[in-house]
Order: sequence, then C-alpha cells, then structure tokens
Amino acid sequence: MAVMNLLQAVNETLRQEMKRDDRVVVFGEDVGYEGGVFRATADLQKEFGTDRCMDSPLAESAIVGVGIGMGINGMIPVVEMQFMGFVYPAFNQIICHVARMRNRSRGRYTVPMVIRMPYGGGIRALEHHSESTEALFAHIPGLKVVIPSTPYDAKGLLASAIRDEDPVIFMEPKRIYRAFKQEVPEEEYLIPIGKAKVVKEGQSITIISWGASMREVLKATEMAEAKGIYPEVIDLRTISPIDGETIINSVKKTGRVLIVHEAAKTNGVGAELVSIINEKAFLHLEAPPTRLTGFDTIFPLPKGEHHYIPTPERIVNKITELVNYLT
Amino acid sequence: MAVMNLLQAVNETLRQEMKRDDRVVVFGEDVGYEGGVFRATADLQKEFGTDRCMDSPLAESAIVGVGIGMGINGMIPVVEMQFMGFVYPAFNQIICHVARMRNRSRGRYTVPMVIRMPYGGGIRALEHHSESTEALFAHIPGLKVVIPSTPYDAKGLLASAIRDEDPVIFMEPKRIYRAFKQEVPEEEYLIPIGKAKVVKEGQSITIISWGASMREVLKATEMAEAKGIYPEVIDLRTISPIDGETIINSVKKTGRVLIVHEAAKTNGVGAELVSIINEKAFLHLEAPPTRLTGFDTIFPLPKGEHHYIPTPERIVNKITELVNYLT
Amino acid sequence: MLFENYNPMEKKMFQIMNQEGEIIEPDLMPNLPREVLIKMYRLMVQTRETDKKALLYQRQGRMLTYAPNIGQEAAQVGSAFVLEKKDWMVPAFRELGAWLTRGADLKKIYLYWYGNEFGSQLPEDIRILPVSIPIASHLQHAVGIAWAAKLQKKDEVVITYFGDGATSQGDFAESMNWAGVYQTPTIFFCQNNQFAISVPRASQTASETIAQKAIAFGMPGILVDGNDIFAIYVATMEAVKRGRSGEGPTLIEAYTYRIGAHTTSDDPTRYRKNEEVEEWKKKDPIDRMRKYLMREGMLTEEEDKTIALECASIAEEAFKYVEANGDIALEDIFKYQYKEMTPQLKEQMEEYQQFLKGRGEV
Amino acid sequence: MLFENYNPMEKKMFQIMNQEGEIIEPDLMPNLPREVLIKMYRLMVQTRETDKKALLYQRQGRMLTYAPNIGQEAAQVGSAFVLEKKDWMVPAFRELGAWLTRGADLKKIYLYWYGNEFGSQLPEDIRILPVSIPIASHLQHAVGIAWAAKLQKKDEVVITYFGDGATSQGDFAESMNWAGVYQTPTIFFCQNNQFAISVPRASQTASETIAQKAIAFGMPGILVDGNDIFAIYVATMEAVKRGRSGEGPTLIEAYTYRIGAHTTSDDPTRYRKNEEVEEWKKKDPIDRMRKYLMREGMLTEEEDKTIALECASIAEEAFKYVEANGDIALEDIFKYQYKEMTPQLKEQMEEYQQFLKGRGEV
Ligand SMILES: Cc1ncc(C[n+]2csc(CCOP(=O)(O)OP(=O)(O)O)c2C)c(N)n1
Ligand SMILES: Cc1ncc(C[n+]2csc(CCOP(=O)(O)OP(=O)(O)O)c2C)c(N)n1
Ligand SMILES: [Mg+2]
Ligand SMILES: [Mg+2]
Repeated sequence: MAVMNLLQAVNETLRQEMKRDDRVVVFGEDVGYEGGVFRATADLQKEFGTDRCMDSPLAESAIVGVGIGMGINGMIPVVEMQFMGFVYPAFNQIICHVARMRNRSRGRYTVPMVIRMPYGGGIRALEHHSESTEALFAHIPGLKVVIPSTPYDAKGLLASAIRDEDPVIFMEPKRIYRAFKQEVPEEEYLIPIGKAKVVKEGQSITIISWGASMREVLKATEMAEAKGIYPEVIDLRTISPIDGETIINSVKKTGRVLIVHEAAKTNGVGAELVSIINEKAFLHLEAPPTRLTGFDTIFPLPKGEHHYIPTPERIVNKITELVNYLT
Repeated sequence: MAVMNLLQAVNETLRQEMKRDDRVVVFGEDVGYEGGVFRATADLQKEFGTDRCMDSPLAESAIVGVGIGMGINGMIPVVEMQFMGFVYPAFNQIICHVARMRNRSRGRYTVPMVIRMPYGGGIRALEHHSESTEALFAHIPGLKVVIPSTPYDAKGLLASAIRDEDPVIFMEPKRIYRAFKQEVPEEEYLIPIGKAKVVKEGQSITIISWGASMREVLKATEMAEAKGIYPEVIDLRTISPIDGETIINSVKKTGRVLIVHEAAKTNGVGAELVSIINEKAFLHLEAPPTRLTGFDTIFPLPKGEHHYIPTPERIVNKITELVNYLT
Repeated sequence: MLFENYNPMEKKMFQIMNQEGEIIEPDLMPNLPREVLIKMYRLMVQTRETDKKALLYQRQGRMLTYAPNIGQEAAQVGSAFVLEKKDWMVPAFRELGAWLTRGADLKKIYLYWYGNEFGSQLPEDIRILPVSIPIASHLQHAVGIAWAAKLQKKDEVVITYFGDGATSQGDFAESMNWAGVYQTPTIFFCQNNQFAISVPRASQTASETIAQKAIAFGMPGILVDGNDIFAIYVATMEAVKRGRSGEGPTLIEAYTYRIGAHTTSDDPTRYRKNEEVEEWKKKDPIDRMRKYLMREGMLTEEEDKTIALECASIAEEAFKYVEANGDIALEDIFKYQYKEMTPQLKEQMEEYQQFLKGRGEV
Repeated sequence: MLFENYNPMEKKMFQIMNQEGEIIEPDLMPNLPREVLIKMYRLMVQTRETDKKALLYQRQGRMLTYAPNIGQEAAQVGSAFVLEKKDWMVPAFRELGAWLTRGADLKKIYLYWYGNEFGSQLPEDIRILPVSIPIASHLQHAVGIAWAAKLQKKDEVVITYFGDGATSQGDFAESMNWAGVYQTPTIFFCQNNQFAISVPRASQTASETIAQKAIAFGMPGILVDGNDIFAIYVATMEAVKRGRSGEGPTLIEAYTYRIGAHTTSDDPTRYRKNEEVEEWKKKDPIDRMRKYLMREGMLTEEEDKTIALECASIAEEAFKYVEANGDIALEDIFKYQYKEMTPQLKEQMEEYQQFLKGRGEV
C-alpha cells in the first residue's frame, strides 16, 4: 500500500488506466508537457507520449467537443477543465451533446468521456477559482456526477468513471488535494458509481455531504459526539444519479437530516436531497430536513471566503438545533 | 383594452418600452429585419430603426457578451435567444459576467439586461426546441428569472424586467404564445418581480406551477373541483428569487402541496420549493410536498412528447393521491 | 496545387462547369465514367424529389418541420461522393444529398424528420453522425473523430458540413483552430447558401469570403462554385487527399443558394426578393448537370423522366413505411438515456406506466 | 497607410526603435516632448516596481496570487497612453501598466490582488472594467461598449487587452466578427507574450501570426514589436484614429515576452529554457527606452535612480495602506449581489450574523 494524497491518487489512477487500456487519452490546458497546473497529470506525457497525453489550445468548448468526437471514434478521453469556474464555455457541448448523444442516436453513438475538474473554495484564490456548481450538472439527464472526498475514494471512483460507458463529470475537491494522505492500495479497485457511503453510523441525525466538506462534517461530528449526539454520516460520492436507498434507510432510522454543501443554497443539490427524503420518508421525519450551505452569492474573494464555507462550528450548531427540534 | 395573445403582448411591451426609454435596444438572431422567428419583435426595426432593433451574427455568447458591454455603456439591451435550447453557448457570459458584474465591482458596473427566450415543449418541434431549464438559472446568484403564464402577466412582467436594474432571464412559454387571447390594458403597468400570484383560492391543497403548465394545472383544478376538491393555485411568476411568503401562507392553510413543472425532475425548481416549504412550514404538512414534472430524460422528439409534459389527468391523479394521503 | 491556384486572398471562385453545363476548365475535369456520372445525377435528383415529397407531406400535415435542400444538391452530393466507406461524415441538418450519397436509408432520414429518435440510429457501417442542430457545435466532433483516427493511425478522413451562419459561432473558430494545431484530417465544408434564416451573408461577417477565414487557422481555404458538382468533387477530392496524406485540414466554401425556405416554418418572402431567387434558379445545379449529360449524349429526355419518377416513388415508399412504423414505445424514452436506467428513471417510468394502466391506456 | 504597409500576410513586424534604443524609422517616430516621454518612462518603471514589490510581498505571505507584467510594460503603457479620458479599457488580468497609465489608483489595484472586491470599484471617471479572468470573455464586452458608443453617437473608443492564448477561445472570434460586422470602434490589443501558462504560441494556433487572424473578420491587423513603446504608441494611435473616424475595429499583435512566471503559483522552469528568457531580457522594453532617453540627453543616471526609488516607495505606501484597510465587512458579501437584497439573502445573512453573535464574534 502506498500512502498518498488525493492529487497523487488521481495522478496514479490516470496512469493505471492509461496502462490498462490504450484507448484512454488525457488532454486539456497545460495537461501535457507541464503536467497540469495542479500536477494531476504530472509525468503522464513523459510516460505515454504526446499521442496519449496532450496539451490543448485554450478552449474549453473544444476540449469537450473534440473529446466527444474521440469517444465516438474509439477512444476514452479523460479531459481536464483547469478549474470548475472555466467549464461554462463547454456547457453547450456538455448539455447538447455529451449528455444526449446516446439517447439521440438510440445507442448508436456514445460518449464514454470523463470530464475532470478541480472545484470548490478555501484556497484563497482569484475569482472563478472557487466554484461548486455540481447542481447544474445534476439537473442534466444523461450525465453522471461523481465527487470523491478521500484519496482512496478518488482512485476507486475515477477508475470507475473512466470505465463507465456513460459520460462522467468528475469533480475533485481541490481544497483537500494535498490536505491529508491515506493508504491507497496499489492494485486496481473500483468503487461503484451511484452508491453513497455511510462513513459513520449513528442514530441522532443523518448528515449528508460530499467532497471537501466531508472534513468539516467529520470534525463537527466529533464535536457533536462530545456532546452526546451521534450523527450518522453519509458521503454522497455520486451526485447524479443519487443513491436514494442509502439515504432513506438512514433517515428512517434517525428521523432528522442535515445536508451540508459548499455550493449556493438555492436550487443546490441539497434541495433535491430534501425532496427525495420528503417523498420517501415523510412519515419518519421528526424535524425538517435542513440545508447548511454556501450563501446565494458569488464566492467571495479571499478576504471574505472564510464566511462562505460552512465551518464545523456552524455544522454543530445546526446539528444541535435539529436534534433539539420539538423535543 | 386590446385583446391579444402572449406573443402580441411581448411585442407590444417591447414597443412601449422602446418608446418610453430610448436606451432600450433589442437584438438577436433574426430579430431585426424579419422580426423574429416567432415574430415577437415584428415591426420594431421598421418603427425604431436599425439603431434600436438589430440582427445579430449567429453567436449566442456574443449576443449576451455584447449586451453586457452595451449595458455598461448606458443602454438597456433586451436580447433574444432564438430558443432556450440555444442559450448554452452564452452560459459563460451569463454565469461569469451577467450575474457577477455588480457584485464583482461592488456596484460600479451593472448589467441592466433582459435575456428573452421562448421555452418549453409541446409544439412538436425538432430537438433542442422544447427545453425548460429554468433551474440552471435559478441556481446562479445575481440573476432574476421570470416566467409569465398569460398575456396580461407577460406585459406587466416584461416591463418590470426591462426597468429592473438587475439582469433578468425572461422565459416565454411558447406553447401558449398563441394559445389564447386576453384583455390587456393599453397603458403601462408593472407586475412586481419576486411576487407569486394566488390565481385561485382553495383549501384542499396548494398547487404551485408556472408558465405553460399553468393551463394544465387550471384544467386539472376544474376537474378536481368537480370531485369536491378545492385546490389553491399559485402561479410562481418569478422563479428567482422565489416568493417564499406567498407559498408558505398557502401551505399553512392547506397542509398539502403539489408542484407541477415541465422541466426534468431531479434538481428542478420543484426541489427548491419542496425545501423551502419544509424549512418554513414543516409542522403544517399533512402530506409530503410532491413534484409532478418532466422525466429525467431529454425532451422526446414529437412522436414521444405527449408522454413528457404533465397532463391535467396526471395532475388530478396526483391531487387526489395527496388529498387522500393518510386520511 | 489547386489550393495555391485559388489563394483565398484573391477571391477567385473555382469552377469547372458553367451555368450552361459547359466545361470551362477541361484540364481539371475529373475523368469519370458514365455510370458514375449518372449515379451522381441520380443522387441529386433523389435529393430533390425527397425534398419535394417532404414539403408536400408537410403541407398535408403528415410530416413535421422540415429543412429543404433545393439548390444545394451539387454541393452535398459532389462532396460526399468523394468519401470512402471508412470515412466519417458529421452533418448539420441540411445535407440530405450527402446522407443519400453515403448510403443512408431514406426511411431512417424520413423517420427522423417524422419525429422519432430511431431515425438517427443508422447501422454500424454507415458512418454518419446524427443531425446536429446547435449551430457549429458538431464541428468540434469532426475534429475529435479525425484526431482520434490520426492518433490511432486509422486511414480515415472526416467531412463536416455547416452553413455560412455557422461561421459566426465560437465553435467554428475553435474547431478550425484545433484542427490546424493538430493537423487533423478534417474537411470543413461550408455550404454558403447566402442566408442564416433571414440574415444575409454580408451581415454575418465582414470577411471578404468565408474561404479566407482559413488563414486565421493556418490551413488552406478555397472558394468553389457550389452549384458545379465537378468543381465541388475535385476540391473535396484534393482536401481528402491532403487529409489522407497527413497534410491536415482544409476549408471549402461552396458558394450556393438556398432556393427554398429555411424550414417549413419559415416564410422567406418576408426577407428576400423574388428576383434574387429567380436569378439563382437559373444556376440550378441539377439543370446544369442535366445539360452537361444531355450534351455529352449520356442522358436522354426519356431516361431523365424515368429517373425522376423512380426517385419520387422511392421517396413515396419510404414515407409510407415511416407513417406505418413511426410510433415509439414508451420505454424507449427512458431506455437510452444511460447505458442502464438509473433508479430514478425506472421509478419515473414505472409510476407513469402505472398511471396509464390505471386509465386502461397500456 | 500604416496598416497597408504592414499587411499581415507579409509577416513584417512594425518597429520604430531597435533593441539598442536607436530610432530606425525616424519618419514614423512620434513627435513627443520630453515631459511626455519621461511620463511614459516613469509609468513603465512604476509598473515594474509595483510588480517587484508585489512579488516580494507575495513571498512574504502578505499578498496572494499575483500575475506579473515584467517585460510587457511597453505594450501596456504605450497603448493605453493613446486613450483619452472618455475612452474605455477592457482588461484581462495582465495589464498593470495600462491601468496605471489610465490613472487607476495603485491602492485599488493592490486591494484587488489582496483579495478584496472593492479593488474593482474604481471611481466613475476612470473607465476601466474590472479584471476579467475567464479568458477572452471580456472581448465581447469591449465590442458592446464600443457599439453602444457608436449607436449613441458618443465619441469613445474601446481598447481591450488579451493574450496569445485567448485567441483560441470562441469568444475571441465571435467578438472580432461582431466588431467587423458592425464596425465598432474597438481596438483588439493582443499581448502575444509567447505563452499561455505553459503552452507556447506555436501550439496555440497554426496561424502564421496572430495579426493575420484579422483577415477572417474583415479588419486590419498589424504585427508590432511589443517591446518598442514608440511602435506600440503609433500603431495604437492609428487604430484609435480609425475607431474615432468610423472606420471600425483593428487588431494589434504586440509581440513580446512574459519574463516572469504566469502567476506566483507557476514555476516556468518546468516548461521553458532559461536561455530563451535570457535572450528576451536583452530586449527589455524599459532598458530600451532608457537607452534612448539617455542618448537623447533627456535622462541622467541620477534622475533614473530617483524615478525608480520614487516608484518603489509609491508601491510600498500603497501596499501598506491596503494591509491596514483591506478587510471586508460581512454585509458586503450580500449587499451587492442585487440592487436590493433578496429575501433569501437577507435571511441567510441574518442567520449567519445570529450565529456569529451567539459565539460573540460580532
Ligand atoms: C446555437 C444555435 N442558435 C440558433 C439556432 C437556430 N437556427 C437554426 S438554423 C439557423 C441558421 C443557420 O444558418 P446557416 O449556418 O447558414 O445554415 P443554413 O440554415 O443556411 O443551412 C439558426 C439561427 C440553432 N439551431 N443553434
Ligand atoms: C476560460 C478560462 N480557461 C482557463 C483559464 C485558466 N488560465 C488563466 S490564464 C491562462 C493562460 C492565458 O494565456 P494568455 O491568453 O496568453 O495570457 P497571458 O497569461 O499570457 O497573459 C489560463 C489557461 C481561464 N482563466 N479562463
Ligand atoms: Mg446559410
Ligand atoms: Mg500569453
């Protein structure tokens, strides 16, 4: 077992998948010679050559659009958006083609592509470098949306994403790219897409989160435990399609739910979770399923960013509120 | 009072606003000489000249991006996306600039623009001509999203949108562009953005909808009334920011909610409504707030489209289910 | 050579056969046997007759929105004719002639315009992508397919079709640029039919010609008489050769005219003069080739009528088939969204089926 | 005239002053008095010193990500110098010299890079748009501002800055195209500094020069030595004249080099050779002008030192001010999202303030 951080896990998985299947190609801005601005693709061009790991012109619509064509002609493109904030020029390609090619052609053409992108705030960055807009993708039928929260998950989920015959938006929480290391098996393994993970069992309340916020949630959980509150913690892992089953099983047990995400509140993924829970576990609810999220503002520049992302303190505060709801 | 359909109301309002304020300019693909593929801008170029109503090159990102600049330099651009399905090339401009210019510059620069677009299915159209992706805009802080459901509302809301100093996404339900006529006052009037309308009072259940689906909802309501069920019907009118107050007041009275929209279910605006209702009226709920929506698929080509949009029959069916919930 | 002789900065238009069907550049005239010429001609006529029937059915309310090709048949057939089976075609939505030339089944084509997704499910050996409606977006796919061919050392070239309006979209420039950088075997084939719906070419771009735009991306561009099937054939052949021999992409501007409406929802009399249309009708690409064939003694009046009748009846038969078999099954809406239906889709489908069952509709 | 003499198809580069600070095109040399020349020089030095301080503060952990301008000062100052107060500037993020030339307050500029939105809130009379990070997207705004000026018959021109990398984006092509169609008074000023982060110019586009791209959009383009402040000044002046007289847009390619890192997060030694950097350092735009001024007797060693010291201390003072006044108030996050806070925003802000209050943090 190697000990590595999330970024290394991504790099290692790309390498393993490129070795396993020579249809896998990796490209994007600065991805080739330099190995990516975060170094997620470091040394891949050296190892696999300029026909497997390429620098692209500075054009996100083209990165995705060209990837669609490559997928149609026998390759498995794993492309990078340098930051999630720069994916929007590619929205037309993603919504109109990536997500639709299979259904449009009734299965004749498919886009087995992975679109990787670092996302999320907390790195004291310039504007557009702190986005979390997973909800936009989650509303588009035909896409899968996956977010790992640990190096171990990153490897298993990315490998699954690359092997998935459907297109996958793979969002990497850059705040924790290098935040901690973990033992990650050297051999291949797959973590299924579409399944959430109960990270911690408990009975007082269900907390659902994903990506970098999992760390704040787990810290908050410890703080809650110190107060005698025992949350069950679910890492959603796949944002689309959502694993309703795991969530509902937990909510039926706890009756209370807190959803924590970093994205803006309104029409965020939290809203969908609240709705699923309502539809499937209404009679088990002892308190309103509640969201603790980023504000409905653009992500502030560094001088304001500490206000934006829910902190463990705010999470505990909400947990307490919910556990005390009507009791 | 003139009797007119929704399309005529749009045309008439554009004319009135262009007369009122010569900063208002209208442009987009085929908007000028031909007056728009739906004729929403018919005769405006003739009346106001080629400096007020212009044909644009075929480039949505430019239509919005150029509009931003015009807004900054003293004009009020009212631009058209020929169909909502063609707005995605403009997403980068909308998300990164339209929605952010004010906050980014702390009020120094603003984008007083209106982006009009026909939306929605049911016209037996080619692919991409039946989209309803209001939820994507509703997740973006800085935008307002408005949808009229009648000629009368179209006039009052569009006039408000044009006068609003914030950018407004103005979605026009093309299925009912010409479906019915209504008396519409000739003089100016404004309908406030951010306020929903109780279209019909009732007590059995609250139904929330918007745009073209309001017609199916109202038909279903009549059918329900025949069965002795009296829905309260709310036309959301503004999708962002949502008028929580009107909704909560109604739900507190009825205890039951059905949300009807034509967009795909997952992460649609219905989800946000369910969440708001949970957060604010949890203890008043007698049944789970429920969504009846389009499927999580792309909008089918004409041979399949009759399956997609919720029909009055399906709405009544759900109403009955919810009214009978646990009773 | 051809591309040097027709340097786009000089704005010369490449033509082999003039309006009267006379060969004015005999040195460049391709040496094609009669059967091949008749095949080309027949494809143009099939395209025309298919359009005419579609317009008729549409007026009768039996067909939905339809985008006619009348006037552009030479550009479509002449270019697609050059491709081999292994090559790819990435269409927009106004390339019927190219579809037929590549062997697409007319039943599928009508099925698509009839409003059924199965119309886009062509058999594996017909390498045509589905109709792409978001203007210029598919050019990127054409670059990707060509790049993948190149990287995998497959001897395939890719032709992609688009209109004059499409050149204003960012995706046009991005894909041309990428093709230039990675020298992909892509033929960018612009059918400049002078209009994007109501907007004339001159309002679309200040570039003197569309062919000139190639310069911005480091590739050759050529302006070709789009109603001259021989010039189109030769220019495309040269572009294909470049692609096959690793010399990279080419831009072809086929200068033509949309004789009909944009689509059946459009009324072109609102934005253009009938005189202009009449002028262009004189340049009709089918008439022109007919004149050539007759003058060369390759086609008689009789034969010509037979071809037209045969083509019309093929179109009729195809449409009848579609009308009888054009409905879709409910599951098909759900089944192809992902490789396997998600739990959400299953649930939504089942709930709806339940509802229909409850009403005795299933 | 200038644009005809430097037809982009010929790939000639416009230069007035060579590397040694010698005037090689005396006929084209602008006739500027000493004060003006010294003002230009001082602006370049101020830019350089501001960069140097920022890099220092960044290393000390007092400043965040910063994008240095070293090597590009002539392109920035020389071009912005031509504008009048009423004109507009639409920047990307690497145009410090242009900001300073237009009179932007260095405190505001540092405040922005310090991570505070108020840095973008310039006073009404300084017509500079905020830093725009999504590459090439702001070019569209420049066209819109220029078009609005033209439609409103205001005598304003707009300059917009972008890099070589930006030319690959669809927005670049769309905005150039629109400007061509509507003949907007827009000056597209490309600082071709040879790199887009790690990607060299040659991998970005197969176009022979960036200036040539103008042809695709029907406007003049010119290749200019970006390290020669006089050539930049003259070319921009001509472009501005075109704009003012209703002749439409112009593309200027300023051929220069990014001596420093892309930003403080970047390590350029990973992707480029030191020799290349050293070669370009010899072409330093400030050295070049200094040589000229000294040779002409307009600047002494002494005066030069004083200027550098003054500029450094101005930067230092500005940064000190920012460090003392750079924090933001919580409400400001919410207050500017819309003209008036939505109920949602109010609620979110109040709930959070409540939380902070509960913890004694407010
Ligand atoms: C992105 C996008 N915007 C708008 C449209 C609507 N639209 C359909 S065809 C068309 C004009 C296309 O003109 P051109 O590219 O010249 O092709 P032609 O129709 O002449 O064949 C427009 C604006 C679209 N399909 N896609
Ligand atoms: C749409 C978008 N994609 C990616 C980026 C990340 N990025 C920032 S600067 C840059 C390179 C820009 O190169 P160039 O245009 O030459 O300007 P320079 O940095 O050389 O001044 C990239 C890729 C971005 N800011 N916006
Ligand atoms: Mg056209
Ligand atoms: Mg650069």
